[in-house]
Amino acid sequence: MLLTIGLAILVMLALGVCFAMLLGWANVAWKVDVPLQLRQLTDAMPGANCGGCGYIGCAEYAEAVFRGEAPPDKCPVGGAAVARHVAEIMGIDLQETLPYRPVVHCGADYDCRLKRAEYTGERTCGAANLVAGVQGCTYGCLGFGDCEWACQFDAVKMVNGLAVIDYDKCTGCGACAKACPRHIISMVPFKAERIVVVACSSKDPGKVVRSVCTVGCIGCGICQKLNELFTVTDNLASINYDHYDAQADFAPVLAKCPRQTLIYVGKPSAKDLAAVAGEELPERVEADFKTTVDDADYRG
Amino acid sequence: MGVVTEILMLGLATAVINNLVLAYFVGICPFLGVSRRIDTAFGMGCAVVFVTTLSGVVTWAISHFALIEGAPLVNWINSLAGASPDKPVVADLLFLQYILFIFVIAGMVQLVEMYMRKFAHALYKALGVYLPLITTNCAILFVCLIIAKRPAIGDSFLRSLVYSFFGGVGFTLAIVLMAGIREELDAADIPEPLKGPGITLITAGIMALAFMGFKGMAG
Amino acid sequence: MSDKKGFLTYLGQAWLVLTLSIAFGAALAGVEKVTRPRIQQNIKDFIAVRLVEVFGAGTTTAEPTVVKVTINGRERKVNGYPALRDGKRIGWGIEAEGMGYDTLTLLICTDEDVNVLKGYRVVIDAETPGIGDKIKKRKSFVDQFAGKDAAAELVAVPEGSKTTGNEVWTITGATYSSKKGVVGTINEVLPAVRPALRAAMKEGS
Amino acid sequence: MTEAKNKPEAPAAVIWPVAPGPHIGRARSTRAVMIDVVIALIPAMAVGIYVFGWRAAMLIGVSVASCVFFEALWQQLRGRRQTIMDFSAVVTGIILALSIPWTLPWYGAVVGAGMAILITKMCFGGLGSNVFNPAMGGRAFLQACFAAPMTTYVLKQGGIETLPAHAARVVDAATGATPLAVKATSALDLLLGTVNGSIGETSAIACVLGGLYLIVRRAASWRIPLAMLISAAAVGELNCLLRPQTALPIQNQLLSGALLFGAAFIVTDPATSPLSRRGRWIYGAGVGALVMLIRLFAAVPEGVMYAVLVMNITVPLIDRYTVPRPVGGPTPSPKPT
Amino acid sequence: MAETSLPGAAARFRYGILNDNPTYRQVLGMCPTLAVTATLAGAFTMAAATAFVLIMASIVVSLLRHQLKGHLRILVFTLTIAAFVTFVDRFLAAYMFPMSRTLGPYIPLIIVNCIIICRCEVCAAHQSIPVAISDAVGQGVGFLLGLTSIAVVRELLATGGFFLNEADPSAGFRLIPNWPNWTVMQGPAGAFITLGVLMGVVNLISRRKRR
Amino acid sequence: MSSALKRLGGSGSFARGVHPAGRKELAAEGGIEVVPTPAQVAVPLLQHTGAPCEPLVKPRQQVALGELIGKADAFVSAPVHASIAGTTQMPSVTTLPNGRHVRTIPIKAAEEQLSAAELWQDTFGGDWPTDGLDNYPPEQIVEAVHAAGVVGLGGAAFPTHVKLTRNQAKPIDTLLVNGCECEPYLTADYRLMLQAAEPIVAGGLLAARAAGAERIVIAIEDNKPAAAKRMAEAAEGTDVDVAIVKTKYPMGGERQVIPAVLDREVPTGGLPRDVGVVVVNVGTAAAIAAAVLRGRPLTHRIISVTGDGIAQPKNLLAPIGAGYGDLIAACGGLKETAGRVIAGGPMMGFALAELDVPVTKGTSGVVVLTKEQARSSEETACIRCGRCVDVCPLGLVPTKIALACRHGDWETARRYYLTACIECGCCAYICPAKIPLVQLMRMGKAMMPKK
Ligand SMILES: Cc1cc2nc3c(=O)[nH]c(=O)nc-3n(C[C@H](O)[C@H](O)[C@H](O)COP(=O)(O)O)c2cc1C
Ligand SMILES: Cc1cc2nc3c(=O)[nH]c(=O)nc-3n(C[C@H](O)[C@H](O)[C@H](O)COP(=O)(O)O)c2cc1C
Ligand SMILES: Cc1cc2nc3c(=O)[nH]c(=O)nc-3n(C[C@H](O)[C@H](O)[C@H](O)COP(=O)(O)O)c2cc1C
Ligand SMILES: Cc1cc2nc3c(=O)[nH]c(=O)nc-3n(C[C@H](O)[C@H](O)[C@H](O)CO)c2cc1C
Ligand code: SF4
Ligand code: SF4
Ligand code: SF4
Ligand code: SF4
Ligand code: FES
Repeated sequence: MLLTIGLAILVMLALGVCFAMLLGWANVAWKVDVPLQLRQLTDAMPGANCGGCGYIGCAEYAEAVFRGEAPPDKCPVGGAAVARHVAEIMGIDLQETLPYRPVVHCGADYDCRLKRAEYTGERTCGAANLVAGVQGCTYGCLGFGDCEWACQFDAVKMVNGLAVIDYDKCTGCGACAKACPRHIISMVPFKAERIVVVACSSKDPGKVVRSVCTVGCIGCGICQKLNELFTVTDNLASINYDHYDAQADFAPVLAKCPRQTLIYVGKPSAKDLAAVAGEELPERVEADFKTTVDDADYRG
Repeated sequence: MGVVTEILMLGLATAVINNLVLAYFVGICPFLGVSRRIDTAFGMGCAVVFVTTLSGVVTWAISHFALIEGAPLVNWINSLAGASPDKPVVADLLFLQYILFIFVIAGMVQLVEMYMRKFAHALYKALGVYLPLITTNCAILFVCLIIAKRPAIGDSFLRSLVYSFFGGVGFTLAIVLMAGIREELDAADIPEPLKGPGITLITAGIMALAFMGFKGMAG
Repeated sequence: MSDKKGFLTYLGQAWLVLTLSIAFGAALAGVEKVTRPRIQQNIKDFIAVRLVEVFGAGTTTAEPTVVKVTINGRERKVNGYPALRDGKRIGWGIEAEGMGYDTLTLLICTDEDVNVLKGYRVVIDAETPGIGDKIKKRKSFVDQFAGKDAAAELVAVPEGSKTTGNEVWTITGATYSSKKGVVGTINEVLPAVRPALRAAMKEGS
Repeated sequence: MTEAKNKPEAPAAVIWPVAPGPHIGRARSTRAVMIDVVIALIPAMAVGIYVFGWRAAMLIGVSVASCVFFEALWQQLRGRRQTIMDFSAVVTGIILALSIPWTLPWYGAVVGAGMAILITKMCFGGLGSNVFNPAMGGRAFLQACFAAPMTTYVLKQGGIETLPAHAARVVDAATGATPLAVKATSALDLLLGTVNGSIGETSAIACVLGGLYLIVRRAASWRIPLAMLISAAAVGELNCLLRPQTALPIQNQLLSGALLFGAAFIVTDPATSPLSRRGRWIYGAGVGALVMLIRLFAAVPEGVMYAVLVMNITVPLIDRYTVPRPVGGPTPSPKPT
Repeated sequence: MAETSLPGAAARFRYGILNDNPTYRQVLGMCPTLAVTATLAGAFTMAAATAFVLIMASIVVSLLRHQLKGHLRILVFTLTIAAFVTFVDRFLAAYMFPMSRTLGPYIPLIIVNCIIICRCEVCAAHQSIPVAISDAVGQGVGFLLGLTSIAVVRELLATGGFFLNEADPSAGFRLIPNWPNWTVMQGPAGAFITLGVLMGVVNLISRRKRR
Repeated sequence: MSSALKRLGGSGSFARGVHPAGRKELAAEGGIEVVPTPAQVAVPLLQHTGAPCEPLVKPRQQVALGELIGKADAFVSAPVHASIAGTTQMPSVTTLPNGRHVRTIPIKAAEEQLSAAELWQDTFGGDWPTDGLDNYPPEQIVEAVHAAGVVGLGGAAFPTHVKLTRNQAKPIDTLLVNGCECEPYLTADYRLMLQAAEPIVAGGLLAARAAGAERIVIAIEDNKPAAAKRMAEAAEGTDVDVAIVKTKYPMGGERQVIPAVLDREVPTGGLPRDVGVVVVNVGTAAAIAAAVLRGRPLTHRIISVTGDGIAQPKNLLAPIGAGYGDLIAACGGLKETAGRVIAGGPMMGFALAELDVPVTKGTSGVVVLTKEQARSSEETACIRCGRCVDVCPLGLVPTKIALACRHGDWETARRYYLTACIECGCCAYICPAKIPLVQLMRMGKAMMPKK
């Protein structure tokens, strides 16, 4: 009995000692310090791996931040909280930025969009965008919902052929903006519960717009006259969000617009509002409205 | 039968006919978990081949030196205790088998990982990430136990070596094929509830059916 | 802690592992001592049950005689369980591994000096239910082995043809199990084991 | 000024329906292709029913019915467009029935159909997405389920006689008795189908006819069967050279068993075979070789089904590594895989 | 995220059974799951054995959780687990011999059953003994449920009843008279397919619930 | 196999491809007619591949036929000219059939216009010298072609002067005049070759001179023997070869016709120039001649208006910017069986949503199909039959690429060489599952992240 126990202990001990030695030694000799910071950073990420940060996944982004190549506030999902957390891990002070949120620069649902043809092709915006005459307006929403498909937080819903964004679900990752082949979704800085947007992207002359849409901007310039925030360039009104003032009263402009092109959208979450309390605004991202891919060469 | 042919036959039998995953259900967790993309699956496979071979050999050595009946260590003790060979005081130490084996495997996996991280960073990037998973991949322990328990294999070092190596190869084969299929299925309209492990298991099932065709081929 | 304080530090860090090793080693040794006899008894009983089936009631068995034999080139250990009736050995139960449709283990029963087959039992198998497992279930197949000459080769003939002398018929649809598995294994093991067992007995007595 | 909404300007001109090019196309649809297969299968069915009698017909009926039913059911439950009209389920049903022995009880056909359609086809996303050949998936399941009835063939004419026994009269049963083993079976018998086996595989002529029809109608690629037959013959001959004692006359190797049936209808299943031409040669050759290897060395009576399933596993990899070189060479920076 | 605090005992217990059921949610410990579920008896035994090891290991690890060293952590876990597994193995061999024969080499594989290490890592190594225990029990029960569900389907289809035994017809009870045994269900293929389908069903149901 | 092919080493065919019914008999026989000047034309400012033009005219300004009304400074671009005499209107926009949204300059027709006879006379009529063309300096030719706003009339509508400009790095040895017209139904090039062979030859010689090619080959499919004969006569005494190639779609594609005739493979992502070849369409050749020898800008082109849905199929000489409606009217209007109006050929053309869209320099035809003829669009899943693989003239695996594009799996799309696709339509033509393969490819090309 004792002998067996003794032997057992002996063997175990022998092996234990060997490995203890080996591992202990290896642990020192072959030390590669996975920096604590990096580990913390990786933990800090939401782990949605949505790519909204422009990196392949959360881990990639974490490394980029660690290498100081990326700013701490790129993660739209995590938003301000994560940004702050990341910043303090990195021991840098973070200049808070606004929550960018997508707005759809088109306000025409199926009833407002005229000259819609029966279309029997691949039913995605990307495909339909390459076929002439699916609908009269070549700028506006096509209504096949590529953006809806792209949004992994299902924050985009197609309402009677028009993309509508649910700002409670939206995390601002920008996937929808990337997905839209007509580039009518742009990410703008939300500094208020609701902001005014120009719900049209058509640069066509008013006459043409009228012939294809009942709500599109005809570039009449009334808004320009009434409010200096608005500028009309090639037949399309746009808002300068740099000087956008949430408190200002837009009622007159909205009332005067002959086409109800100017609408309020949005309602960012409380977290975002906290994050943006009293910040001065960075440049707004300019959306460039393309009508179609310009490198598709004409054949036949 | 020439040694070479014998080895080949055993290898074939181990890797294909008695495939670890499809015939013995071991190493299923990584088989389900790490089979999304071909390259990662292959990386995992390589790591497994490496570790099975290593631990197969080491555990064989340990058994034959210390554990089995009539192993040098046991004999030595008995002789110390002045026991007669046919009435040994300590028959064998097989009751330490599991604990020692897993001890060795875990320890070695960790060593290998540290070593790679330090000296073979490229390799580490490729395989290293899988190593921690491997400690809890029962394929490894299974191979070691088979070697220890089936005299037909465990009695000869060579056969043990071949078995452990091709066991790993079999795992790699299965997981890479599965990865190929899963990449194909990315585009398929699979019912939501079945996506992921569900369809993978079903695929594995049909694979197992297919591999029944090799029954009785070897030995 | 990049500075090397020598190996003792490592042992220091590993104190937990070491104490655990000791504790578990001891504990397991204890467990072993308690369970070992029972386990071996279990195995013996398991064999005994099958021996009873072959040699009739009242048969018991004891520690197996282990013989080292070389079968087609490979060294193997084979357990020969004695079949005892009131203390006296009346035959052998030879535990042999073989390959049928899948690997299987047989208990080949012979008389005390391995001249006459008494029959066989399947100890471990993975043969297909409905096909291969006929080698366990088909009484007519199993029984025909009793009384065959263990010194000579068994000759397999297809099912249905009548058998003479040392011929046994094999189950159609299950050739692999019946012919390769049972007949094959017996033919392969007995010739090697017989002399070994006899030798073992000689020096035993 | 909301009246803009109320009275939208009428469209200027009539709007024509728009669709992407090309605007003309070949008339043949998926259904047409599948119906071609059914037509090609008629001779095999006829011979099968002639040899094995009404039970064969019953099995075919049951199998087809259950296949169609299961597919319809699934699409219904999933709330998807009904797809039974593309006839692929019918093809599956027929091929499944033709690949089982006529003695199998009717519920066998139902179980097989369930496995084939529900598990092997629909779970993977239905027509075209299935990795494994549904009929063979179903058959493999049956074979593993009801091994005994699936592997003992009972000869119809000349009363009841188990095939192995039939074999035993001719050769020593060691070789795993299937009509393969029967040196004496005359090539003529094999051609006409007056030999034993699964319902559909008995008559070589029927299979060849069906196969040629498929190829001529371009319903099936000629490359796969061609490759399969060549490699099977090659392996068989090689075996004759190396192990003469197990040698079989080449016509028996090729004409007997399910080899021709498989070559004509099973390996040609487009959904489960590679796309590229090189891939198809590889696939066919692989199946052919495996069939012979399994016949010669494994413990199972017939290799075609297993060979097909095993090669199905490899199809994605084959496809991946036989991407054809585009005319004009690879694009400047193709992503290395 | 990192800052979320660890759930307490009750939560752990519930999670183990439902939200992260080892079989259907974490998809861990698949090997024994597939290997021993050919029969209910096997499933029960395996589940019990695993649960036992899981609980004991959790306790020990939780006890030592403050002493754990980075590079030796895994070693400690495996040591502990292996010791208890050996114990179970011997116990079965000694007192439930037939069962230990059928479960064969899969008992030792409990050592590497991913669940156990996973639980040690996730829970025991960070939380107090009571929590660790309740977690272990929860996981154990969850595992039991997983195994049983599979075994029920497989054994029923394979034999048409439960606990049947050709040797003596009296044993067990037959649900479906003269059922054509689906022998495939006893083998790997049957196991994989059954589990795959069940997994689909479970997901379906749980999704319905969430709606 | 014609003697020319033997000399040039081409096999006269290319691998794979399809054989759609030609249906060229519909409009092949009648001679080319001149469209009566429409009341108004809308000249698009972007008709070509490249930079759009800026308008040079103000609204309500008198313009004469051929007067320059828009130009761009970019090199890869082509000026546009007034295609009728009249007064310009307020600039507007239109959506061309290929989905491109462009600005147009509408021109209301003046009373007096050139008569049909005169127009024909100074576009294609008269005699065209074939010798003495060598003393035109290349630069002058290119300049003239540029000024005339000549672009590829074969489809790509690529500014021709760019093609003709010499490039030391990539010397040209062969000029291929593309008279294949492989698209079903279309017969514009065919009629042109019959009725205006001389300007084609002259244009060919000039183009060759400009590009520095010492060899000139006119490639014609073997279903147009008459055209081949006519061209051969016209080329008499010049060193212009006529090569007869197999009738097979898309023989006209430059990546098909060059291997077929010269046995050279245009590298993927490259240009014919990379293998020392310039390909110009026959119409382009004629336009070059007109531009250089007569200083005539490209204001009109020949357009096949054909198909079973049209009353009287014809080939028309139409002013650029005329509406499709005008052309159809000139052919007796649509039958009520008409189901689909296509700008271009049925294989590569684009369905029209409405008819008041202007034709451009690239428009080679208007095909009106009946509802039955139009390819059905009820789609089943891909059965992986591999027919698309068997017909793709570039040896791609269309189904893989298309489905990858559908799922936004760009890595796979790249691995299967999405960018090599020429959108010829063979795969979708043959596909039994009726999958819109080509559209998916185009979508993929548009949506695939550039990198
Ligand atoms: C699923 C399946 C299971 C099988 N199981 C066995 C088996 O357990 N034992 C066996 O000898 N043959 C088995 N076979 C092999 C076939 O029964 C084979 O036809 C037979 O062994 C050949 O012997 P024969 O010459 O008597 O026909 C199996 C075949 C299949 C397809
Ligand atoms: C039974 C049969 C066998 C054929 N064998 C070949 C062959 O071996 N080689 C070949 O190039 N074409 C063969 N063909 C012709 C092909 O079907 C096809 O017409 C030819 O290969 C050109 O088509 P492809 O572009 O698909 O290769 C065969 C046709 C039939 C009906
Ligand atoms: C699929 C396809 C088919 C084509 N068919 C023709 C044709 O029939 N005739 C033609 O002149 N150009 C055709 N082209 C355009 C030619 O590739 C080439 O661009 C043109 O001949 C160059 O001459 P151009 O620039 O004068 O048009 C085709 C292009 C493609 C991609
Ligand atoms: C030439 C050809 C052969 C086919 N062979 C089979 C077959 O062997 N088994 C089967 O289930 N379906 C077969 N089908 C039908 C169909 O392709 C099959 O169900 C698909 O796998 C469904 O995705 C075949 C179809 C064609 C066109
Ligand atoms: S945005 Fe945030 S969550 Fe999304 S990938 Fe980047 S880091 Fe991860
Ligand atoms: S917003 Fe853009 S992507 Fe979304 S539906 Fe409209 S067109 Fe499509
Ligand atoms: S709506 Fe757009 S920005 Fe918001 S989450 Fe969805 S994809 Fe991202
Ligand atoms: S032709 Fe159509 S059905 Fe056939 S493989 Fe190509 S895409 Fe699929
Ligand atoms: S239990 Fe997880 S790998 Fe075996």
